[in-house]
Amino acid sequence: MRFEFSEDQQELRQTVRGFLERHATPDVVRAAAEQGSGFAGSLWKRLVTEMELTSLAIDPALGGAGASFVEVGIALEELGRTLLPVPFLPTVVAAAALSEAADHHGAVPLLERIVAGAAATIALDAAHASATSRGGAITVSGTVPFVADGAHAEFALLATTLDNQPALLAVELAGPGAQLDAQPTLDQTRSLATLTLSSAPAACLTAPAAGAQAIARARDVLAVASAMESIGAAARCLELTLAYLHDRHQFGRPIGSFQALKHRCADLHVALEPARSTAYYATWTVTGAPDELAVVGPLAQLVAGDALLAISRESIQLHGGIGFTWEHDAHLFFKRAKSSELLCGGRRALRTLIGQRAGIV
Amino acid sequence: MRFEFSEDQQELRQTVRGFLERHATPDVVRAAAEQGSGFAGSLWKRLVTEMELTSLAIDPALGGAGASFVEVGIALEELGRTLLPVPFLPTVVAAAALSEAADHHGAVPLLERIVAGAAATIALDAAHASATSRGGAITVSGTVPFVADGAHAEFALLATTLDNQPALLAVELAGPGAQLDAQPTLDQTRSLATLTLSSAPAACLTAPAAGAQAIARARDVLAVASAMESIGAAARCLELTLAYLHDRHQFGRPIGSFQALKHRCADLHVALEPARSTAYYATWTVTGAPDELAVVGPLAQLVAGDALLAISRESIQLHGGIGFTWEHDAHLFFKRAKSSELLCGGRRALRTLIGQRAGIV
Amino acid sequence: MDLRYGVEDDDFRAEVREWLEQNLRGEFARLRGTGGSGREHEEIELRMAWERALGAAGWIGLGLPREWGGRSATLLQQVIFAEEYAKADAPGRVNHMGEHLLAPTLVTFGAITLQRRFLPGILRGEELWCQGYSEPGAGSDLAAVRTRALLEDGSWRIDGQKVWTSNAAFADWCFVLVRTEPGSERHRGLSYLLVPMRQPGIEVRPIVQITGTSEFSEVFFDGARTDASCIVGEAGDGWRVAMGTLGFERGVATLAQQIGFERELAHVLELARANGTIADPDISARIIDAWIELRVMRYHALRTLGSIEPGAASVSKLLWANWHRRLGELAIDVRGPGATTLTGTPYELDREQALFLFSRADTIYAGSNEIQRNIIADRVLGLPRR
Amino acid sequence: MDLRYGVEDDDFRAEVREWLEQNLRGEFARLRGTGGSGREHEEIELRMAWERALGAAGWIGLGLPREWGGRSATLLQQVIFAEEYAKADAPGRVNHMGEHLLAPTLVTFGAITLQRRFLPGILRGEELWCQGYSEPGAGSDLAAVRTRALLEDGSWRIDGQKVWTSNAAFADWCFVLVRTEPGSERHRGLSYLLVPMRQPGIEVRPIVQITGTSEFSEVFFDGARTDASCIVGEAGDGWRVAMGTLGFERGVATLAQQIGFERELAHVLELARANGTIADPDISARIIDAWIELRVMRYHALRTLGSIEPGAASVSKLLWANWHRRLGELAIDVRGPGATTLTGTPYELDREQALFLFSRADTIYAGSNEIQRNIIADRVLGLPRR
Repeated sequence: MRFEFSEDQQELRQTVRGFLERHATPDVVRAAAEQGSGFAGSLWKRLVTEMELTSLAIDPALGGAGASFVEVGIALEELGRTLLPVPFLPTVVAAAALSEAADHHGAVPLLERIVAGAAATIALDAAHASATSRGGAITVSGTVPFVADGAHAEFALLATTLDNQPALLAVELAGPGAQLDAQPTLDQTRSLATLTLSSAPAACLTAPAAGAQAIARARDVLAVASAMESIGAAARCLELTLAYLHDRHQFGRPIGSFQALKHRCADLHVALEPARSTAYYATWTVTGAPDELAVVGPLAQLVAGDALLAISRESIQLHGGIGFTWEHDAHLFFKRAKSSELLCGGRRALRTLIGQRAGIV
Repeated sequence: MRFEFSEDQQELRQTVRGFLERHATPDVVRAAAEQGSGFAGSLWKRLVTEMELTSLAIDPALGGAGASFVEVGIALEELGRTLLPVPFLPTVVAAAALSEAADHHGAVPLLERIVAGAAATIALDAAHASATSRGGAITVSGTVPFVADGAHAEFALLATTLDNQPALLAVELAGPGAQLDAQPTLDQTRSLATLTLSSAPAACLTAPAAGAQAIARARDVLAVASAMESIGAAARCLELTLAYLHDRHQFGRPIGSFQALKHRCADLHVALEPARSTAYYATWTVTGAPDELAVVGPLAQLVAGDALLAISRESIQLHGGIGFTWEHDAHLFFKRAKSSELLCGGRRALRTLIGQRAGIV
Repeated sequence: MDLRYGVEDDDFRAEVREWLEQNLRGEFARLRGTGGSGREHEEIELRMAWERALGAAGWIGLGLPREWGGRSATLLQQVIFAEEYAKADAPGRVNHMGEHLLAPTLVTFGAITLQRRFLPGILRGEELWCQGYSEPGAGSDLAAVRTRALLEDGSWRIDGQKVWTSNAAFADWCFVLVRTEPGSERHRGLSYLLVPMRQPGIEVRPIVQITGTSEFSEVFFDGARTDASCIVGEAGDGWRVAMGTLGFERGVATLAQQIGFERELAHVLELARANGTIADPDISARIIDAWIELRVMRYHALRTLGSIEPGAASVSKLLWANWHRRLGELAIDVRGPGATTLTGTPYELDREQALFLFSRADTIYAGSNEIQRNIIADRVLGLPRR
Repeated sequence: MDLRYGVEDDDFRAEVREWLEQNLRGEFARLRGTGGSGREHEEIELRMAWERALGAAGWIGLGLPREWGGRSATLLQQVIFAEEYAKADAPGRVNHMGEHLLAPTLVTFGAITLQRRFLPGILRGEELWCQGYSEPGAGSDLAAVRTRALLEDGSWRIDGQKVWTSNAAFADWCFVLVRTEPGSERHRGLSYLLVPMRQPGIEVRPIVQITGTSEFSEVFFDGARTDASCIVGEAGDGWRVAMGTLGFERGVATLAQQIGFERELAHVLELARANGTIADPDISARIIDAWIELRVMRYHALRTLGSIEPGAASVSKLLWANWHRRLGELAIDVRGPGATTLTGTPYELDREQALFLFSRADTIYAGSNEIQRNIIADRVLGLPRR
């Protein structure tokens, strides 16, 4: 048993962090968020082609690096620190789902497209659309809200019903019958779109009896990915806050020397570090202990989300007036925190799910 | 509109406080709690006969002082500060219920007994006993738990059903068919007993159609009384804690000068003072605005209970090791707080009740 | 203790209600619900006209003595006016600073010439004021003020910067705390000046907030001028005057504010019923708690109305700021995932989104939570400073 | 990153489990569930015999090098032993202080003669130890220690008072932090002495706690004596030695403690199901949260196992202390009104009542929450001291 990241994993982190510190600067993030409808396009291209981050965990036979989800988690965490608006999270979750369906018709070419640089998205609430097959041809219809980075993705993995059976489908977003409407977002670093499907052609990625499980598993992987992203954002937000507490002087001393603020920061650290441990543990289970994922995935998402919310909330307060300005980044973290919570259905729903899976309720 | 207490009311408070500071000292309270099965008997006698506190709000025609419930509330608050184990609260709530039933057969002699010095108790959960009438004679049977100060009272007012109709009955505790078993208590300053009734003779204090309302109103008055008692205890507990923070030195300074502790004390003050305002308002509604009582009574009980719990909890923590000893009084307040919460059915039940009465749920 | 309103209070209430009903009509009808915290940018011109209408009818400076043009109204009557005003959903006042902060300051500390010069403009609703206290380096620590003023040729010359100034964009005048003794430190050497806003030496730059709107501004003084007589109290006495300003409110606005809070909470409840989230035990518990706490705030405001005890204002501020911030979180949670997208660009917020974001400022401005706790610990609880 | 146990770990676990199963039998069977936090008074004599049985089988001082009589066990093996021990519900250890605090201190700082003299007694479970650090005036501020010791005629003479000493009533020896340089202040001039408990100069007075039981004692030193050689490290070096003691634990006990926590939580859940309170959304939410947080504590303990980073122990302490205190509140709320009366006199508490009351101490002893937050703020977050 060893919890530490391997040397390779630590090196990966340093490489990604170094690249992002050079290129994903606050100005770049801000410009993409405010002007680019939530998409840092040119930087995304470099992350995908130069850094090859989206193919980290894809089979080497398909051109990927064949790493585990732990490596993907590291990249998610580092990107989370920057709040850079790129479709990394949905793309790697889609890649994970596709990899597990890789023996299935249609998954391999999609993975190859991700390796070649395509972004993908994933929408896992089966209630919004339904599909039917006729003579081997599948079409899907419905209106799917809150599709993450939909406007920048080539295709979507869609949880839905196919002839009344749960199934995971792939739909081309530029194809016939698919229409994407980008939405302005509360959290401008997160791009969302509404996807309207009118008899859009689709490919099924799951066997008839295995759809429900594949959807559930994709959701749990998404939860882990979200946890890692949140941990990165929370850590960065706390660092920025601590730096401000060092710099800002009132009453002739740095405000970080006031004990009431110190104790609150200590509590934030105590929220963050165990959430980090949980998120790391969860990333390991994706590949290392799939049986544990159903509990640990939502659990990691819950506690990482709580940590990010607590830290970003206090960050605004601890910054005082400046933390309430558009110009300062504190609000970006706070908005990311709240929108992450709202989009996962809220803390209560997550808790109930965990309680059910743990056999408590 | 004036919120301040009248001069007479302020004088009453000073008189009661002065008496209790002289006589209800921590040693006296401790001795009664630990040895006297929760009853400071000789001091109770003086409170009743010398101070005439239980007859404050009883009709002058019956020998009482004819004051409003505000005066009773003041006495409750002052007794709450001391945690003195005496049956004051159930007696004055019984007196209030009897006064409202005063035109009814049987209430007047009971009020006269209270004026003469009798203690009474009151048990308002109608689920524990039931009564039947036969030829004008009423008998009641059942097992009633958690009867406050039952062991020291002469008679009990009992919410129950009489021939399947809600009714408020009076039962002689030393009479036939009534058996009291005093229980050892978590909060030793609060005496509790189990009352077992086997066809015990009883008098009905309510008209057939008015029983439910009289019971509900008695409960709301009980809630107000409990709120006032809690406010007194909370205020005293906070005072003791602040005094300790002044006296105790660590790291070469009084620990009360550490800002983290200061801010927590400020939050306790912010919990206490509005709860106090609410409790005062509620005592006024008993006589002054009976229509508001159904909401304000439970509301006052809830927030006063919350304040006492928060303050007594923090009191132990802020005292450090000494606050965890039997010898120090901090735990008496904490145990009082928790047992008050448990006996009223818990904060959630109170909140739901308020939500219903406010028309929210 | 008697918490009933007297007959004269009921009469006064009827008079206020009647006037508001008769006057919030015509073009003023569309002012209902405009302005106020987080929406100061709405309908500025028309709200200025409304302010003049209030002044003409004698509803400004109610509590001031009749000799100053006020009504010598009791504190309870002031509360009644403010409550009825809020119940009518009448617009946010554009001259809160002038009426409630500067006017009583002038009455208490100002020279009679200043009172004669400035009170009528405030009471007629014709001269609007803003406050120049905070600076980039003097927020919680107000005594660190560095904006300086020197008497030159019969007038004050002012240089420096103020920040978090509400309504700076349309105010006519600003009351400013400045350092008039070069080299002085902390509370000493400060003065309280009255400075005209429309002059070349003053530049106002709006601060964009996390809502995307601008409630506050930075105000830059670069050789700004005001007449030598425009000083309240003596030179060097500014700290005492400024602190006096903070003590005048005495709870009137708090009670009126709660009317608006009730309306906001009712809206959240309505929304929770409409979208079914009221069935979520967590949501319903939070709504009931919010309702309970709002009642508690009301009882507490009634008990402390008129209080000049140290810390009373701090308790009140902590209570409402934390309550309102929690209401923002509740509102957004009732909205659910739909709250992650906006109704329009650029950054157009709906009611719950605006409440959620704007209420983050409540615990910061007008004395942060931290400052209020310091005041309570030191001045009410008497905990040792060191 | 690989969180699977190795085959050798599984083998070791099987060995431990087997031994416990074979030995927690006969008269030792009734020790299951006895002792531990809040129940140190239970079955003292038999638990001493059990300690000797553990020693005879080589289960004490697992992590010590073989040359000292240990097993040179890895940290993970120590965790496995502690976990299996907890899973077997084996009794609270009477010599935690000797094994986990003093033994590693002797190995790191002690003279070889002291090691030879004291380690065997600990490893055989024959000599029991208690800790003499806190004093009435030196709690959170340990450097304010005033108990003094002077060398007289070849031995230390000790005068003063210690407090909050666990197991003082039956310990054979005490490791004591004392001031050996008269007039010295704070961290200077302290020494770390080993003092026999059974002597006329020592008086032990139990402290009755809010549970009515006695977990801790006051220890009075009035001319107590110990041999001049019974000092760990140099005279004057006591602070460094005592602080070293605090760093040895490195997370092993934390993981084992969680086994007991799981058992307590399972019991609360069982009770909530039995009495129907699980249907209360508030109770079920709190139970799920407790379950979640316990898992989080486990993952965090695994990640930080063996960590000597400053603050790691503080995070762990804050986590478990707050969790356990909340569990106590949850347990009593699940019990409901019935928890207001006791099962017997004098002050006989049931399981939930004892948990509820005893857990109030968790956030105070062994470094209060406040001290842990200070450590994190200063040493981990690097916030300025002034």
